Amino acid sequence: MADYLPHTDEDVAAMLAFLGLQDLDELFAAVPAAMRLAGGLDLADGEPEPDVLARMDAFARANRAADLLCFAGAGAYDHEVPPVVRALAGRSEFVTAYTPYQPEVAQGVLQAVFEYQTMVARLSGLPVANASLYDGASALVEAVNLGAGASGRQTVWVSSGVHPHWRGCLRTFSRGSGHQILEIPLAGGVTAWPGDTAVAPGAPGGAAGRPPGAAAGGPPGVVVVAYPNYLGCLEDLAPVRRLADAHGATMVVAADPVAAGILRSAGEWGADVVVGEGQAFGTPLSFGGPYLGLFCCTTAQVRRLPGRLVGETVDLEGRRAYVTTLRAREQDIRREKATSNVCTNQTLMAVTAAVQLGWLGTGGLAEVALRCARGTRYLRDAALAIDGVSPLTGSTPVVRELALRTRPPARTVVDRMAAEGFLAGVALADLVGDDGDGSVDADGAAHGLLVAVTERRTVEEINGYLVALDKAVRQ
Amino acid sequence: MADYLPHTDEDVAAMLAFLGLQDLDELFAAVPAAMRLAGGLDLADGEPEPDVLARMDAFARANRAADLLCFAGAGAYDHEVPPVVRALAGRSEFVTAYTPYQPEVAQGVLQAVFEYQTMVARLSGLPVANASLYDGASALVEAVNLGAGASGRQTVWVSSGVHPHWRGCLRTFSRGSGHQILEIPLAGGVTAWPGDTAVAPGAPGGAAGRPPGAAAGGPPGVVVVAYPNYLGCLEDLAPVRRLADAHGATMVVAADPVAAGILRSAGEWGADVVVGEGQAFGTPLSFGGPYLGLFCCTTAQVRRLPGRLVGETVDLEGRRAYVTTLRAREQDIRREKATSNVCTNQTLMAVTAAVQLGWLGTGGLAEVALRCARGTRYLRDAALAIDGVSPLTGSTPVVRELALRTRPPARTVVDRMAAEGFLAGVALADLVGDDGDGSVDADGAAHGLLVAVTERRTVEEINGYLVALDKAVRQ
Amino acid sequence: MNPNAQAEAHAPGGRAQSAPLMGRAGEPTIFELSEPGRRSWQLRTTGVPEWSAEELLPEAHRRVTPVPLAEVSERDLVAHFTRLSHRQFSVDLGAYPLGSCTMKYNPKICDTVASLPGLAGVHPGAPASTTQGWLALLVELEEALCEVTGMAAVTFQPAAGAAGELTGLLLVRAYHEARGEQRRRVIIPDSAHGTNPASVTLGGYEVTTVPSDARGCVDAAALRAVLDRDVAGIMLTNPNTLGLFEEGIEEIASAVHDVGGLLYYDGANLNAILGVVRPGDMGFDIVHLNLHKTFATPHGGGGPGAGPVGVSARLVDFLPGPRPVRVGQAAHAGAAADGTTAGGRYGWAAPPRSIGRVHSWHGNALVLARALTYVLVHGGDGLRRVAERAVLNANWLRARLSSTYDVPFDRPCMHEVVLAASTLKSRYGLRALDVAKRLLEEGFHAPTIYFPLVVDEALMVEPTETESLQTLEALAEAFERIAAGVAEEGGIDAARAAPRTTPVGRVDEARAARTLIPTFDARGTGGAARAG
Amino acid sequence: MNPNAQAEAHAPGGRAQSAPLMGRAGEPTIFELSEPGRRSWQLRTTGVPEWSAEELLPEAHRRVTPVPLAEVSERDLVAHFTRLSHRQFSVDLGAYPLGSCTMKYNPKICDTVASLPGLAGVHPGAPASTTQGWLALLVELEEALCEVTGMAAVTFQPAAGAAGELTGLLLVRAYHEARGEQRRRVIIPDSAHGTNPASVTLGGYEVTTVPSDARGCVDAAALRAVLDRDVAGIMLTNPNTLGLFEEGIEEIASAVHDVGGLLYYDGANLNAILGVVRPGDMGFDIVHLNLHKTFATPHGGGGPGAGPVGVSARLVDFLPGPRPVRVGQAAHAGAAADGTTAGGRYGWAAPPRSIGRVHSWHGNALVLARALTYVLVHGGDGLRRVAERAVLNANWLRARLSSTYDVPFDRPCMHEVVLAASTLKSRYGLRALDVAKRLLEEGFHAPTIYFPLVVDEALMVEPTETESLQTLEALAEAFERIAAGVAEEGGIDAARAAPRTTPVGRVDEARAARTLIPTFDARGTGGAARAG
Ligand SMILES: Cc1ncc(COP(=O)(O)O)c(C=O)c1O
Ligand SMILES: Cc1ncc(COP(=O)(O)O)c(C=O)c1O
Repeated sequence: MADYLPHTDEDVAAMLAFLGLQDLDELFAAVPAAMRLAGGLDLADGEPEPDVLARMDAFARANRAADLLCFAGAGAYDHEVPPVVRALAGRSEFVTAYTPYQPEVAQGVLQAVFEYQTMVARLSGLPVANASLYDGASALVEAVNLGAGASGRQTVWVSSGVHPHWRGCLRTFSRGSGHQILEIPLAGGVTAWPGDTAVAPGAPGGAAGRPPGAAAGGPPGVVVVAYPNYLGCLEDLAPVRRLADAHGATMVVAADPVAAGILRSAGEWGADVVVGEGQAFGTPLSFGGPYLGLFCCTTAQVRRLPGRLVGETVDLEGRRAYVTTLRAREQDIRREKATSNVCTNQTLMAVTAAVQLGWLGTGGLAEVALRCARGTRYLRDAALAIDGVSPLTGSTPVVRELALRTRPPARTVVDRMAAEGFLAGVALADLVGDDGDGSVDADGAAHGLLVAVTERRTVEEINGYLVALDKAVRQ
Repeated sequence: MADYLPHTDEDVAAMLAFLGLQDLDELFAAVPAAMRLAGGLDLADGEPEPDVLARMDAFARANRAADLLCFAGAGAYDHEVPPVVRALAGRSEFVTAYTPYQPEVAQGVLQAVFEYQTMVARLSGLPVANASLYDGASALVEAVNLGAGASGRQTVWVSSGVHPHWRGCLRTFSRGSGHQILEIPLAGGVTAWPGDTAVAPGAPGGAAGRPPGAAAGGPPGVVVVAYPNYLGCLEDLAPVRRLADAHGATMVVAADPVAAGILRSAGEWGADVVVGEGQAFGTPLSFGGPYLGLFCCTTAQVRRLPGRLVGETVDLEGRRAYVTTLRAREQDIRREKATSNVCTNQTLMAVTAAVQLGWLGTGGLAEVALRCARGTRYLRDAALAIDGVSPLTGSTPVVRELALRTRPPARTVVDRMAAEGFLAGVALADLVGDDGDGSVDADGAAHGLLVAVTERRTVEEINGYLVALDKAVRQ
Repeated sequence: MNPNAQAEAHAPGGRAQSAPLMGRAGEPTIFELSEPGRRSWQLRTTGVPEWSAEELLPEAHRRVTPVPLAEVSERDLVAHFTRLSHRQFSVDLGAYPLGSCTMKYNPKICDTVASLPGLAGVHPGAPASTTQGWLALLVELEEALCEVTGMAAVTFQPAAGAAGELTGLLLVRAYHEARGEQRRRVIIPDSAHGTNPASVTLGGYEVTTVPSDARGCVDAAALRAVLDRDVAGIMLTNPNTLGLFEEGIEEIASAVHDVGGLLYYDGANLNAILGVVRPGDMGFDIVHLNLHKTFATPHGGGGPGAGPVGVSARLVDFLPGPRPVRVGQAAHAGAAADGTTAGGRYGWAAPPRSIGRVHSWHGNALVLARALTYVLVHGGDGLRRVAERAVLNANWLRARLSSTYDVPFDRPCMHEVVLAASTLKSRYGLRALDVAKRLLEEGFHAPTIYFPLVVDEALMVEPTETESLQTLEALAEAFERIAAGVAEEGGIDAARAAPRTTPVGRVDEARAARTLIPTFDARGTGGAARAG
Repeated sequence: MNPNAQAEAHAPGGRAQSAPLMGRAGEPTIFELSEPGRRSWQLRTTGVPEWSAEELLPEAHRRVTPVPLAEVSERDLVAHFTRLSHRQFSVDLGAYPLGSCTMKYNPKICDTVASLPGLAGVHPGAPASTTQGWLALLVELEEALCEVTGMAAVTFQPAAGAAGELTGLLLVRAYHEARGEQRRRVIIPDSAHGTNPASVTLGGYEVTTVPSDARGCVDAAALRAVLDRDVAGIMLTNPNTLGLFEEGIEEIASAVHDVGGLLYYDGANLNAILGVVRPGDMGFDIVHLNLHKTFATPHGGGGPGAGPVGVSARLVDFLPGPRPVRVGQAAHAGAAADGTTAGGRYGWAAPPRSIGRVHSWHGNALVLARALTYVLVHGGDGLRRVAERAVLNANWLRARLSSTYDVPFDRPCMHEVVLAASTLKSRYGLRALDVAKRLLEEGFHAPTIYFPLVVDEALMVEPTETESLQTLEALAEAFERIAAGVAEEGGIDAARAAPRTTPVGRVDEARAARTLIPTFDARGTGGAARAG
């Protein structure tokens, strides 16, 4: 029997005596007897830590994926996380603290989050960032809620270039919020916005010819686009801003925060809200979580901002201090009037991102982005020379990720390359399903392979990948 | 170019200007030009951290020993080090502090060492422990220095049951100190002390019949014995105390601190000085270092104590505080009159030991010792049933380690068992050389295998070991 | 010159002069420590051709000036965040009796588990054949949580309790809709946590609040009065936020079920009843767990958590997907596999009538690995001990402090006790807030204050099972000292000036909201300004 | 009741009430936090038969009562040591300009390296065929250190600088003895570190001290006066402990060599000359390095360090053994292999005339792995930058502070500068000790004080290269504030009362020595008593 409980038998006896109780069961007198669990939980008895560690290690060893050289992306990237970032973000004061409800003893977390907010706001080109949401998808859901609230309209036009899982979440949550989600298809890797002449001159319904009908909810209150989109393509955001302006809609950009290191900022493109997945900043791949939802907006929208916000203030003696602010937006005060239900969020990942961005600094972030783009270009040029590999998105410029079409089904390619030691990428069918969606058709889903090259991949690794890819598509 | 230097080019320029210098070379004007390194160091240019980490990782992966199930001991043991101990002892405040010269800002290290001293003193049965020495061997060297100083005589009788490497260090340093080191041989695994009637009734020279001659320096000023000795055997310490009393010598016991959890304490046996290797308390095997020299003595000898000592005191307001004390023993004050030259020691390992002993507590230490003894007994009983394996030390009781005689040379057995995934133990020839020494003869050196079983070894692992051993001795 | 004033003086490269360890010096922001040209980053040598941005990107997309971040040396980075950590209270430093938050000890072994490369280094989009360890781990955890809650299946996607609530409400909706029913209302007690009504609203339902009765439980009559076939369900936590067990839970359950509604269990307080009674056995249909509370995964200063949702058999088909399953069970759990299951005993399966995804991937996986570790170390026997000791500790504090503070519902509590400062307030003007700030001075974290809303000047104290009797005694003495102190000459002024020994003194929260400074760039602009 | 007083009140289970973060509360010892029956430990389930101690051990050897240690829960263990860590200054918290100690930033990557299981998990007695990685690592480090020092070979056994010194002196002895010479004296300058004379004594030599001249260097005439054929060697550090380069090193070297003596280089100050000039090129025969200084391995609150010793060609055969070698070189380095070299490119070899072992095993191996990491990240170019910046920083401080403090030898310094408070002392009574304590209040660690002994009221300041110009400015301002403050009304009293913002105030060192309390058990006994 091993646990973390300090109570000796004597302690328990003394405490029961103090309470005038005979035994521990009496503590649960209020629980109707019939309901109580008779024989205890049907779980094995506790095991000592070293045995448990061995078991957990066995799970870990059973994950072959951890040993594969990672060329997968799709929103989760194998970026450098240096020992210094792990050491600092792992300090137990950050790890074992609660939400900073008592600012006098929580300046550490509060200041780190304040710095995080500043960094993320600078990245986005917008003036306000919150203290984190669960992940990119939840940030997008919140952005749509904000946008619909701001515009007063529930119709949401979402580019199919937005990550399929994020669109899935939007659909799921729209069941509660009542938003009308319209997914705008891609053509050649970029969104075919309906009615935007700059996109599809002369065609009222846009290039894809599938205009959202009037039945679908009328003019959009929110327009959502990804930059770059999930296939890695760089879309022109000017038409999106025009669309939003034309309809008085909120423009939401789901931006890749690493690519932002070399791309024009979403704020500059005119975004009202910028969301993103912050995993790339110091958080390991982690089988998908905990990750970090980035969320930025304009000052005008700050009172609709979901989640926590840290602001600077002073203490009674006038010393600089930080505190969570605009608490009225949160649920603990106005309850059903809250802008969102988020309470526990991903603060530790935000602190981690602050440390990682502190480590990268101005030059490092640009360098990481540039190196990703270089690796992607290098791999793309060579891959397209392979017989059996073609581009899935034409010649649209890509930045840190690209979609290839492989002659065999992409899932087969992934399996074959796993045997060679590579995580080849993500098969599009795993993201969009076998039938495809507005981003790719069924053939694209079956043969589309999404490949990401981060700054960690050496030319030897990429060359090895190309050899294995060549083999996998020929087989 | 990557390093940890904060200086921007502008900083350097401004600082040089402030100093009225033209360039950095001028800083070294005092260095005779002819002596200066012309082309710079003939070392490769710096590499970025991730590249270096990959190189260091390659070294690590080249150590097959790390993957072998460890049955080796010989003073370095594979004990449980739980995550909590690593987390606490690894806190950067402990790791990146210097020697606590300014007690007002070093109470953390000072109190931890004070607690360590208390724990180690309790273990040894003596009232004073210092704040660590380099390792077991250096602690022994210091103990002999103390003993010789206390007795005023330089002749040192050392049981050959003391770890061969430690005896080697004693010999090395005796060249400086001028001590006469006499190694007393073992018989049947225990020391054959000369002239002790309880050991060898009637025989003036003791059982081994090799009395240290008068030429060897006369009566001992220091007597050294190991408990258990390096072959795992439990020696009777009463005759050693009698010897020491008879000659007015200092009795030094090199005690295994884990076995101390179930053994009569060296203090109870009458030791004047107790030394030991503290690696077992929270420090990994580490290819032999950094380890931890334990050192305890009587109050009477405290002013001869080598190394650092922390004492309790108060601050100006009367609050409890800790400080390094009796500094006059150290070199920074009396210099050539210092009791030893130790300055930097192994404080972090002492802090680690305090955490580990805090984690073990009264019950845990006893349990670890008991489990080691059980595993040793279990392995011994089964191993001796194997054809080709016999005891090297007869039926002398052993506690946490035992010496077997294997039919093939022990080095061969170790090599064969490594191929099966076991670190079978330490071949005695690797400790004492091919010719043997006072502890084992040449045959014992060639065929002696020292095996340790810690509390981490399961019965399945031991059974696997026995199967492999059986195979290795038959082959 | 006071050290903090120096920190205020913005100089490039900052004033990196050391430690809050020493007194109450401020810490500059990393932006103030920054000097152009300094760097920490080091990246791999890759050998990839060094094309310029111009060669790689069309001009319209190219950033003209780099994102302005801080530029510091690694040494300053380390010192900055280490100093910040010294300005932060945490469980590892001392008792944290924050009610409703279950700030128990977070075992260090879980940090080790969460950093195993075989777990932390796995891409979430890797094929199932290469992630068998993760899938097996999740299936094992699901089975354990089913046993603990009495539910039939669990989804791991929700990233926190509130996400679990909303997921649960969407399950409620899907369930009713599948039966062709459109219900509009969800009932919650007035003592409920704020996330409950917020989730109800986001779930597209209207909130109907029921009051608490004199014993601190749901007022049964009031509940019956609002129950009808428009009610989709009720959300309860039991023990409730007053730390009291809802004794009438059986009747509540049958009343709600009678009108066709579902019962949702807010698992924030599950710590009180682990191994004693299960939500499923109380009649609940849906349960969320806060693994960061009951299962000791650390809160991380506000997150991450994990809010898995368990459901009874009739709701399994609606769960979010894909879900990790044993391959033999895939058919049972839903046919349309999302992702390959080839080459392994575990795979993914989408429930047939799934509400869809509620997370970018599979949930907060590393938090889940921590939770399984916790479950395995404790086992069935240990989890029950957890509840017993948690309840014992809370009752000891209740009994000890009931003569000093008000105990609005003075009967045996479960894992937490809600005290109140109402008498101290009316007598001396001492508010719950002042008690909280004084406790900080005493070296303890404060309890939760002003919650639940139904208690005036509430002090919600949850000691948790990992605090020792001695710590409880020390905490009780601190509470008593605070009450005694306010009765002394000048006592109330001292209390209002508290805390005076913390890294900063009492913080002006109103000013933060009035003049919003959400970023370093908004400083001196009189509030948030549009940044570059 | 003041929080510290509570800590003083010994109660079983202690008063675990939180954090020194809050004000200046004391921390009880772990023995006061202990309560019988509590535990943290958890050990593997082994299945080994559970024989009792009685069955395993003869009675005479059996312990009757268990060793009394503390008994605490893991939660209290964590809180205790975390709180202790908050009572400890460290490089990671701020500037640590402790002269002679080279408290530079310790890169975090080295912690990662030192905890690689493939390095940390290797038994030192494992056969060489299974430790090829370690052997290769050591050989690579040896080659790098040979290049840095200009030596022919290096032994890694010495665990710290002082151990290196003694090893070096035994090499000196072995060298002379091999030539049939018995020399008795070793020369050291009066500015030398205390370990030098102590090592000389332990090495069996007599110390002959030579004075420093007016420029802070070895007085050449005085040196010549004591040189004769009885001199075994001289120990020097260059730059010396005054931070000054011994300009006459060439003459010193030839003078000592002329009488057949050897030159020993105390490497504590090597940081100043990395890549600029090498001890070997200055004429030294033996060099120890303090890897914990120059090569940034952390000091650990007093250790571990590593003190490898490099020697010139004529001393290689005397080095301690066995030594890691490339297998092809084994013959060259010494024939008698100790340990097997089978199955690998690296092995062990004992030098033919080895002085023997100076360590239980192979030295502080994990410290060595850290040092190699540091060398590889910096490379040849980076090591030179280290020296340049270290010297630049020290000179900047010297120039800046020379108008406020005495600079006994006011000429360009190397990596550290020795200031003095002599004028402030004679004018206001401000001692070096007071300056040190005031600096603690200012948030900096103090410099080394009262060393070297040849300077009155010495303040030995070594900023190191990892501190930024801004930190130097802040440090200089603090020094200046201290000097200005003492000139004010009441200034000297305030200085003598310093530090007032640290975890404890000025500590009574004299009392500690007078009434020795070296263990918790000696408390209240009026000093150390014989424990059970
Ligand atoms: C009673 C109760 N319900 C729900 C929640 C929300 O859980 P989470 O913060 O994990 O989203 C909390 C958290 O504080 C709570 O205490
Ligand atoms: C000049 C000098 N020599 C020698 C030493 C001794 O080195 P170590 O402490 O590593 O034994 C020191 C350490 O402070 C030193 O500064």
